[in-house]
Amino acid sequence: MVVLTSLFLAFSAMVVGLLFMGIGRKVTARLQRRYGPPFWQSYIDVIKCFSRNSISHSYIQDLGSMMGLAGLIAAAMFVPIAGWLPFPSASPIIVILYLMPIGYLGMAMGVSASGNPLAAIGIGRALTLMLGYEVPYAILLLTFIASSNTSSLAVLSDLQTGGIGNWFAVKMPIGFIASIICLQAMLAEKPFDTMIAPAEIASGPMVELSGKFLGMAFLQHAVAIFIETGLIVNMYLGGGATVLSFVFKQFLLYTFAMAVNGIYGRYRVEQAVKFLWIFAGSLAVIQLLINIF
Amino acid sequence: MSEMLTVSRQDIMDGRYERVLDWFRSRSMWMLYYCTGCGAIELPPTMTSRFDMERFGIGPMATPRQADILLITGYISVKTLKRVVRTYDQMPEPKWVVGFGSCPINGGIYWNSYATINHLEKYIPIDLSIAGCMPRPQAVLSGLTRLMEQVKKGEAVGYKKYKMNYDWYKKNQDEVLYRTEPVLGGSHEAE
Amino acid sequence: MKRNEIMEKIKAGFPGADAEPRFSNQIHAAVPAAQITGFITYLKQMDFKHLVNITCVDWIEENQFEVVYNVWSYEHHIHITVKSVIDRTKPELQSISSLWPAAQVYEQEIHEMFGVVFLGNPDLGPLFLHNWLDLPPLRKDFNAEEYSGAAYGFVETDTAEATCIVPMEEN
Amino acid sequence: MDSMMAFSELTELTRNDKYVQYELFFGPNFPGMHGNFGYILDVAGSTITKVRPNPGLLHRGFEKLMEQKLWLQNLSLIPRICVPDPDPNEVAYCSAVEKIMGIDIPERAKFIRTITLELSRITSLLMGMGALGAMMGHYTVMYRMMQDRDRVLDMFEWLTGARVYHIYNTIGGVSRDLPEGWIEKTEAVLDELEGNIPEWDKLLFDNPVIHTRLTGIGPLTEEEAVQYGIVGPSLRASGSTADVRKDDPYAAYPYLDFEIPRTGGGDALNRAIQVRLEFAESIKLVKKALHMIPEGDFKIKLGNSLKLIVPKGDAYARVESSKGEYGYYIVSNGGVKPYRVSVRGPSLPGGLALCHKHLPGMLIDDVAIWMASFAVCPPDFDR
Amino acid sequence: MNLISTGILTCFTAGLFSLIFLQRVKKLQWIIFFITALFMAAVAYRLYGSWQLTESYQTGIFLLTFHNGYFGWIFFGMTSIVTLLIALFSLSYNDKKHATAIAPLWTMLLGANAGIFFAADWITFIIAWEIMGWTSFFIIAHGKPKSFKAGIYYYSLSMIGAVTLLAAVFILYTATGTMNISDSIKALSGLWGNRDGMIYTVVTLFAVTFFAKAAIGPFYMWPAKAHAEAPDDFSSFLSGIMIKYGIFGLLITIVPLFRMNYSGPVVWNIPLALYLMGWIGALTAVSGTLLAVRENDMKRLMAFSTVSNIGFITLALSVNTVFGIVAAVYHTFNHMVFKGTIFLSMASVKFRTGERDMHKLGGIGYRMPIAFFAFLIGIISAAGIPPMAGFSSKWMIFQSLFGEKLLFLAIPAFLASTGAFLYLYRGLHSIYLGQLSPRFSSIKPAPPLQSITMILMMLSIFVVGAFPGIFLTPIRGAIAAFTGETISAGFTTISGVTANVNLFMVSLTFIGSFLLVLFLYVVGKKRRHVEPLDSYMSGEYPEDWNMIPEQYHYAFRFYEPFEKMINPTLERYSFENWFENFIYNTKRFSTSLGRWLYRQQLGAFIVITALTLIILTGVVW
Repeated sequence: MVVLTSLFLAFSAMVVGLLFMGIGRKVTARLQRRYGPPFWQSYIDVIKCFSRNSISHSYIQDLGSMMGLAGLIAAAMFVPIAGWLPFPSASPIIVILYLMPIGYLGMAMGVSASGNPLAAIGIGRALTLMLGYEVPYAILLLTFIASSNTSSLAVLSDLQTGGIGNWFAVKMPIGFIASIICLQAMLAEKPFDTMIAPAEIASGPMVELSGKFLGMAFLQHAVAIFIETGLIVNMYLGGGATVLSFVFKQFLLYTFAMAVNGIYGRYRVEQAVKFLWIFAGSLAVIQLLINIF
Repeated sequence: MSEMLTVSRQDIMDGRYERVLDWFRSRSMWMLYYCTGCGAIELPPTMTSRFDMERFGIGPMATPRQADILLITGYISVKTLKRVVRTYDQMPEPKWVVGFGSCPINGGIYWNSYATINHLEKYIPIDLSIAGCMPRPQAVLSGLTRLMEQVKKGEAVGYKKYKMNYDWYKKNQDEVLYRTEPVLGGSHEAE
Repeated sequence: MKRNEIMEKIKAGFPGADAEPRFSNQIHAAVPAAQITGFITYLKQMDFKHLVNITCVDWIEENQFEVVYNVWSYEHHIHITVKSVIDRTKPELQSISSLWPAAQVYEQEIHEMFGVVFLGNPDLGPLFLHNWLDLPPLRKDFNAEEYSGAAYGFVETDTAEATCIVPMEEN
Repeated sequence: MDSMMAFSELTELTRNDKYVQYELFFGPNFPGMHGNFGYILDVAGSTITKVRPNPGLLHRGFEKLMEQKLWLQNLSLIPRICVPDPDPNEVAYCSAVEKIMGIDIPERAKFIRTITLELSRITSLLMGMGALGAMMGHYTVMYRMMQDRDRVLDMFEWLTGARVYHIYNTIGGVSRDLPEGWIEKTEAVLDELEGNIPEWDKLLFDNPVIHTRLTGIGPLTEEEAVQYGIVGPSLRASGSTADVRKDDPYAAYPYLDFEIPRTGGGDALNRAIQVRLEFAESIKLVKKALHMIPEGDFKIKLGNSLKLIVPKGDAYARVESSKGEYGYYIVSNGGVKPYRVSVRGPSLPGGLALCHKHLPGMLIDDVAIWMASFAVCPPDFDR
Repeated sequence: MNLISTGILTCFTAGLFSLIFLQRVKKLQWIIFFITALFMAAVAYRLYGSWQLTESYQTGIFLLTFHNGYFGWIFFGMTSIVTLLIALFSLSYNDKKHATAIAPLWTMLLGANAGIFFAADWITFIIAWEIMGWTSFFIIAHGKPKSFKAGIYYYSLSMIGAVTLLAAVFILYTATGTMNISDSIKALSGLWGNRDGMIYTVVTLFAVTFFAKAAIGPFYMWPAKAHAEAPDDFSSFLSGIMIKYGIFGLLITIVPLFRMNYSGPVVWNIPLALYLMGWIGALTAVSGTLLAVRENDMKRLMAFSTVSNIGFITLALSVNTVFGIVAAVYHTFNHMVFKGTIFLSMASVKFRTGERDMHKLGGIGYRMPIAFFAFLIGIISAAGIPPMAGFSSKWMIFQSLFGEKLLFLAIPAFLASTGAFLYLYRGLHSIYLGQLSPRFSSIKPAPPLQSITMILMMLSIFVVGAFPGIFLTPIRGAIAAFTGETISAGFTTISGVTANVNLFMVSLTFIGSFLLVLFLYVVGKKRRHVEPLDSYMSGEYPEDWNMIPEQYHYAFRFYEPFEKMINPTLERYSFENWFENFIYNTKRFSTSLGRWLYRQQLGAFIVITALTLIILTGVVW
């Protein structure tokens, strides 16, 4: 039973993430005064990717790609959806924050094994950016420990039940703003999309991915969207009473991120890290000080 | 050209299982972002807000590994041909080539230029040619939708043709790219 | 400075240079090949700081190459076309690549297209052409049409023959 | 190993240890590359140490092709030299030939030429600004600018019958008169373009991210710019006021009152803003010119075009294109075909000469921006 | 049965024997070393349970006492197992081409190792400490000029430590009148409130000693130099085990001192001094991370990583709760294993290639899969990513901080922890992935013995990652014996203040997810293998541009943008220059001495110095 529910969650995370991606493309298209692709385009893309032959440079690339998606799926198992989890766990934020890197590490390993320096540059940038957003994000985590003495997502979302007034987004608006900035960087949307930057490093990590490896990268991104928005929804937006409202909140967050994505250029990576540390970091520290004293 | 293998199109068409996947392939075609020639100037309008290619699921991709379509946008100089061949070889299958404008068909306005090749068909297989100089965005879109139809039916088999007749193509490529003696005989030493 | 003042200065500095005005704001100057570097340097000192381009004309009947330098002055708004004639059988000329960085590229191109050797240019390697073994292509005795036909196949060739696959309809 | 090493130390290191650097193939098949052109970059870390340009991928032998065609036939070839901005080619070719022939074209033709030149300039500037945005990942502005560009292309299509290759200017004038209602419609289109400028400002030119990104990229003083042969908006962004339209007037520019916008500073941000100001100025200029078109002939009769003979002689004519001075040096030996046509594209100094100065020491992040900010357009030096 | 002293004596005898008689038969020296390590592991096994065992010997004027406490034993047991594995590795590593002459000294070092953990009185501790210092100095120096420089650096710091240790013990003895370690600390803690100044002096002196050994705070520079120059197999011992002596020292002195009868100023419920130590630890962690990010030499990189991890451990120690101590010890052990694995893997690579600069390597993973996987598992653990062992200890360290609400200390810890991904990935990419150089295209995989060692260590990381109880249960026991308190934890669950995690479940989830992805992988269309150089180059051919595969490998200055950002800060607050001057002066003093020394037989010299020091110590009393 646990296996079935886990599988269900894994697939729904992919499905929801891909749906968001599709709608995100539509949103971007509308910003650009275009009609845009149909919202199910991402599903077609992924299936197509798996239907193509792929090119691998070594067995490590295969392994890395698999590890990449597996890490993210494993992380998704710890995100409560409207209070529901595939198997009982305390869903601590740190575990999620540290399980996602195994995905990224896997992906990084896979693309490194392709031997293209552009991919390695992209990963280098992604990791640098990660340093940029993980620190403010960790401070945000500390704000919850300071105020509620818990780092469990499930407990946090429980704490916010009973109306918008209980949401941490309302109670800790400064932290919420910082988290939105971090979300933008976590999703690697502009102005923080320096790691894929096609004009500079020709899509960075994706440069050598083909066929099913690219499909896995897409799925990984889809699951990452699901987790990252899910984290914020659980942390600040009350978690949602039903699955539908949960996904709706995630959707709002993602749409907002895509809208911001549409109207900015991209930073260089050190500019991005500075921005994150200075703005998101100081906002988070202010929130922490407020919560402690 | 007589050395080329002759098989009927139906023999190399996709099977039933593949045909299901062909539908997905036809609805999501990523093209390579390679402006080989001046035809590339009509691609931005086709991609961007006015004509919006993405509604057909066609979008630009950065590297040959990710791309399904190789667009040959216009004339090909010999120097470019070398890059195009490598790019084509690097693309995973299935892959399709769209010749853009008159130049890849027969050299177009540059038919008598010393630097551009005249028949691209001799070097890599073309699945679809869009005539015109340059083809308007509408023509490009109509051409690409036509390619989608072909892919959906499993008729766009250029890559299989290339694989089966690789030696023939390779010979033609080498003839142009790795020339060892002058074409017109009158050799000239610069120094 | 007006155009006639510039003309006078040119004549004063280089009596061998044959300078005459033309159009509304241009000067045409023919300079012996040996003096070309000095002449261009002289012009540059006279505020002709913009090198428009360097090009070459193949006068095959006279058995000459004519190397043409176009310079322009942002100060005086005057264009000078400097021409220098060299022997076609022994095409050698002093380079002016030390005066303008772009001159290096222009000279490299002329070398590739005509076979003119610029003495003192650091890089005269291939620039535009791929694996070129024939005559330099812009020479008048190079026949591009013939080359194209021989190298890439004539346009009249029936392209349908290249198709290996029997069309769908016939099956 | 100390990471704060100066650039000179880095180059020293790369000489001693060949494994320190790696090759980055920036082009030809690269999204950050404009057109079919390549830089082969030697990179250590993220800093470029050496650059090797790889031109010629777009080489078609134009100068040879033109020698094989009649004077008027060549008009169909020349717009193809620089695709984003074709009209300056036509006008420069025609005026060079007219100079040799010693003819003056009618006033009306001059104005129509000016209008086509400026409209072409507008399309090219829109493309350039959009490309600059796209190089920084700002696709929205690029997509929308392309849409605006298409509106101008529609006007071209109405006027000349083609979107891109107009083949409209001809020796002795223009090939057709303005169609009925074209002027009014063009004005409406220009009004719309002008109305969009605040949006571009918000999205691109006042965007803090873009400012952070562009500041300090490819700094160039006026002397350096002149020395390298940089022309057009890039030269003017370094503080110069040089503009062919003012300095060596042609077509109807002497009759028109317009200003050359001037910025100083000479980095990528200044160049971007210069382009933006010139774009606005061009729109104003066309609007003025549309009102001033005089009545009269649009072309001189030159007899049978297949038998057109240009007297012996040579001439250089220049035109200010969106990227700067575009010049044709034409030699005629009195025949039915040109004896020699040499094209001076504005991108060669930037793309093939200045790159040796600017790119070493630059981060790989900024190469695409550098190229876009100098509007390097490979076809005009590959030819 | 006097197991402890037998063990220690065996080590010294075997060491001396192989030093004097087996100089020419290097292989035999290593076999003796391995056998000694095996013997010590057996001793550890036999000692388990006999917690009342005390052995004392009256030698001359000293009373040497060893006591088998649970706390000392667990350290000894752990180090013995890791040493045994390293010794197994060394057997294979020191073949004809790579053999170094360090085996006899290392054998003696094993005795010192046991001496430090089992010492019951200060004199024994000091003697063991000194022998450890001297032997390791000669191992690091191992007769190469460059190594000698690093050795001098290390030795200078050791000397500072030795002096402060002597001074601290002297004051301690005068204040408390007992030489027994635990008694004296207990007695000292009784003086809280009366003689705070004296206690703080002792604490500072101890802190300098142990900080210097563990490379905490201002002493962060030595591991990079020493690890880089030490023999490759010894590096893993140095990083895995020797650096932990400092932690052990802190655990038996400063930590209990502040736990008993403390009445001084407190910040956030912990003593001010410990709070300061926490910040030192946190800053060490951060600076270790940032320095590692800049490093291009693989051994130096991992040495800085060690510094960073030691910073974490110090941070956990300073929390002053049992939970924190358990976390610190747990992380110490985890670090022993994963850093040992990483260094062994790198030693394997160096064994085959002879290169240490990362930008000259690349693609080794395609040829040495086991070394690659050892490194991979090692860095996953080091980065604190589940499901490997490192995660649980890092988690516990964070939880200990959360528990005491030391939230500001957690910020640099998070920074260091995330920064670890940067340098660890850099190592993985630059050494094992990317383009394979033709110079190394025909290298063989790691030899069998090396492979076996690495596989064993990998397995242990993986298993401990799923079942943290394997380590945690004995540690909890030892800490309970040491402090009298214990924490609750299951065999698979690690508890936390803010949440609990079932690591077995996490591992299971990951494996399950992996199976799911494997299914997707199998369903997808088949893959085609191509050579690494057949990759996207914008359509160019590498041979057209005279490119060699090494020039398609991005490794040098990997994080240049980030480096540019942090460099001004690092340069401004660098202790290195200060130390350089200090070392320069020390070296001037000792160079003449050192030159003379090097002409002599090493062993004789060690014996003489050790004796001198021992006599000196005696005179001081």
